[in-house]
Amino acid sequence: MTERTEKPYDDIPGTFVFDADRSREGYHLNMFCISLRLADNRATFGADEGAYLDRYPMTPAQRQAVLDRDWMELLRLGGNIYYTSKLAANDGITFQELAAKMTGVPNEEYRDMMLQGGRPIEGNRYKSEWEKT
Amino acid sequence: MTERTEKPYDDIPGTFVFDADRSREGYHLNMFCISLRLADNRATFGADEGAYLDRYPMTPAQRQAVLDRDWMELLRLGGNIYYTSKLAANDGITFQELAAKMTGVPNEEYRDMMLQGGRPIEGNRYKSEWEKT
Amino acid sequence: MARITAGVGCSHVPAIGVAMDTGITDQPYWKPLFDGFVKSREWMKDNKPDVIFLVYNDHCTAFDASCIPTFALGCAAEFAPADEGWGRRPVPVVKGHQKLASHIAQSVILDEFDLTIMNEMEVDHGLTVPLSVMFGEHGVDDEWPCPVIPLAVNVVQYPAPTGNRCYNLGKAIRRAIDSYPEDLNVVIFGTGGMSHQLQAERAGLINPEWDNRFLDSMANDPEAARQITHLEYLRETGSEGIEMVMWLVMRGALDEKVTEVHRHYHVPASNTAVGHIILENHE
Amino acid sequence: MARITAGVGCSHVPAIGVAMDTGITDQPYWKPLFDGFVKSREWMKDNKPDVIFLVYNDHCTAFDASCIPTFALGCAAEFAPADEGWGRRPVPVVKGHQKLASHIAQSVILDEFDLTIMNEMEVDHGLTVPLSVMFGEHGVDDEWPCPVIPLAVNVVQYPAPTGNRCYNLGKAIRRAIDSYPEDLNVVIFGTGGMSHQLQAERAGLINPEWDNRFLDSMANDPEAARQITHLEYLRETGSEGIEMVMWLVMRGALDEKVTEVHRHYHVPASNTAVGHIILENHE
Ligand SMILES: [Fe+3]
Ligand SMILES: [Fe+3]
Repeated sequence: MTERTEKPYDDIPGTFVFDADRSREGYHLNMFCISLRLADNRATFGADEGAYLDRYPMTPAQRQAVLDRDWMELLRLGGNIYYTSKLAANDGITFQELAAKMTGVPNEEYRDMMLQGGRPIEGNRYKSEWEKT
Repeated sequence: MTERTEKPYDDIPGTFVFDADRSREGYHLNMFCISLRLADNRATFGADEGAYLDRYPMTPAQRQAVLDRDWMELLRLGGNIYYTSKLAANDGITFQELAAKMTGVPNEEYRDMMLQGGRPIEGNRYKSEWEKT
Repeated sequence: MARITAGVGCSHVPAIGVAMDTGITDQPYWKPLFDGFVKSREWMKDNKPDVIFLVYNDHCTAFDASCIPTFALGCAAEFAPADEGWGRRPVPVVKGHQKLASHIAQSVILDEFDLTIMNEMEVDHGLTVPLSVMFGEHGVDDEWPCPVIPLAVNVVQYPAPTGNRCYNLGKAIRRAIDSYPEDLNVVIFGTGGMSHQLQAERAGLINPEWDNRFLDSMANDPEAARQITHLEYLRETGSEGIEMVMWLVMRGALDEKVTEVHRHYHVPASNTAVGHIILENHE
Repeated sequence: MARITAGVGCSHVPAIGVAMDTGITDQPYWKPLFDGFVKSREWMKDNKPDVIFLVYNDHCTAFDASCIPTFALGCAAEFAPADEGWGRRPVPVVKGHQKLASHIAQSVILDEFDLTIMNEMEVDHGLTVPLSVMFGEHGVDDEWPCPVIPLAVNVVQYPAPTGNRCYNLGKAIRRAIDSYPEDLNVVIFGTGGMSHQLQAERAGLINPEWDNRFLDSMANDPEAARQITHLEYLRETGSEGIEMVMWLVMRGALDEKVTEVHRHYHVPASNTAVGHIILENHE
């Protein structure tokens, strides 16, 4: 990751705030992802993922995370969810299934959590609250 | 021309203020003109002007004014000088030569006027001043 | 004289569009959500807007990372529903209102808001889902009941405009509409939110107490709402909860005192809390 | 701490670029114009900016009629000189300063200016001609002496932002630069103008008295300059004279009292009056 100065939102747990630093780092990754919103591009990507990725000057780590569908790593490397969700949609993965993958639980468990009112705010405001547990 | 309500700048003589009404009217004309900033498009346009113009849903009057290089008519029909100057550049006409054409004087006369300090502001602020003379 | 008669706040989750487009709104998962819009659809029929001014955000669809306008006003004749990666929604093309949109653009820029004018733009679920929930099903060959002026707000790349800025823009939009000579009944929509986080390990965050306080403040205390900081939105309502700044544009365009005629709050739609409110100007 | 040490006002006529690119600056037509920049080039060498913040307008080159941002800030790593219809200027690619640009973007948006962020953008004569006149000849394989942050202002479609808004944006840019931790000497350029009209029967309009009053007010009375109306620019200085609002961004970023170290005024360059001023902050 590129150098980042401290941000007021750095103490929010389990959250990437997509600011200019992340945007700069993820630029070509995100531009690749958004290209998949068009059906022709999805077909070309599907036919040969590596060749399609050659069009976008990503870092090797970003490229590998795309090929691996490593959804958390894509965010760490500057991806934004509205972009990476286009790669997910290409694979037939919905926003809710993608959330389950990122939080590391089965789809049913995540869906049940949402049906029961979602992830509570209590205990989820500060990184310090996560470190305690 | 489309219906225009009165504007505070309507009393300035010999001047088109490129506002939203003109912009809307001239949209496809201006988009055609800006396409000529790229060499490939200039070549395609040069090979067959009519076929190239078919790509842009202009009005017949706008199309004819392009074919005629009727520079004043292009402005009347919603063209803006920064766009129409791309058509002029395509024809090898500079901004100064284009100004001479629009003011209806030979190039040398316009150039001399500029060398002598340009068109004076006295007598050129209001339409009423032009109507008197 | 054109006038803004009411404001509508409304979430804009893609899955809600999918539920409508695939005809599953009666299923137990979705029914409680759509029940909350029955009254709204009647209200829309009774109040018949001539134009909707719709504040929403583009979700990396029409705008990619190369160009990120803070406020982009749609001045085109029409706006096609976009393919966001799972096919185009089977809903009508959205017709704009070019003369009113241009009037607002000019007025608001001279009022010192730094708009980007869009003369071509596709629109994503952020705009079409609120139309669908408020107008009911309309197929691709149908027409929406009225023209729509879209205002796209950047809430994807930090920083979004402040809530205060959005509120003041709402006031400027109102001044613009008030000065438009034609008699038009304009309803303004603020969309997005409520609390939700779509990404990373905190995905699924929902804060119903906060959301309901926000709905209260929309009705009765906009001065409090306009002061909510970005940090509070991010921490308390999730990384995508910051979409709620867009409701402030709607609220700023209304009277200081309004009448709340309808409210609905439901969890969940996919990852999101759904909030909805209808506020009428007195006049 | 970064700081703005000086402001440069400068016209940006395409023909000036052509004169430099074709090596005819010694001809009688051009020599008096370029003589006025001899001292400026020395001043640039003596003052060695680390970064130039350059306010200019795009002339329907990078932006076509589909998307018209009022203020577009260039945050890309580099900006290629554009082909405006007569071939690309043979000057170096312009390097940006991404970290400072992003810092300014964030600061100014939170300060309630509604920027459009550009992560890809070509730049036309509006940006490259001021660099050429101030830095002298630099060939396509050369490098500009320092990075440049471009701010493109809409002055083509009416209404441009008001002079007052531009002036206040200058103040916000200064606050942003003042809060940047790295030690950088920033010089801000305001470009465009002076009086000129390129179009229709009034083309060639030049108003030297007005222009010189404007230069005076840049030096000594910015409070008067910020109140000049669009109508006055249009009537008194020609339809393209409204470009002068961009000088107000530069002036707003400086101290209230400044030292004028150089001034130059010449008619004509093609259709245009050329104005130039260098103003130093006291510190
Ligand atoms: Fe959204
Ligand atoms: Fe210019």
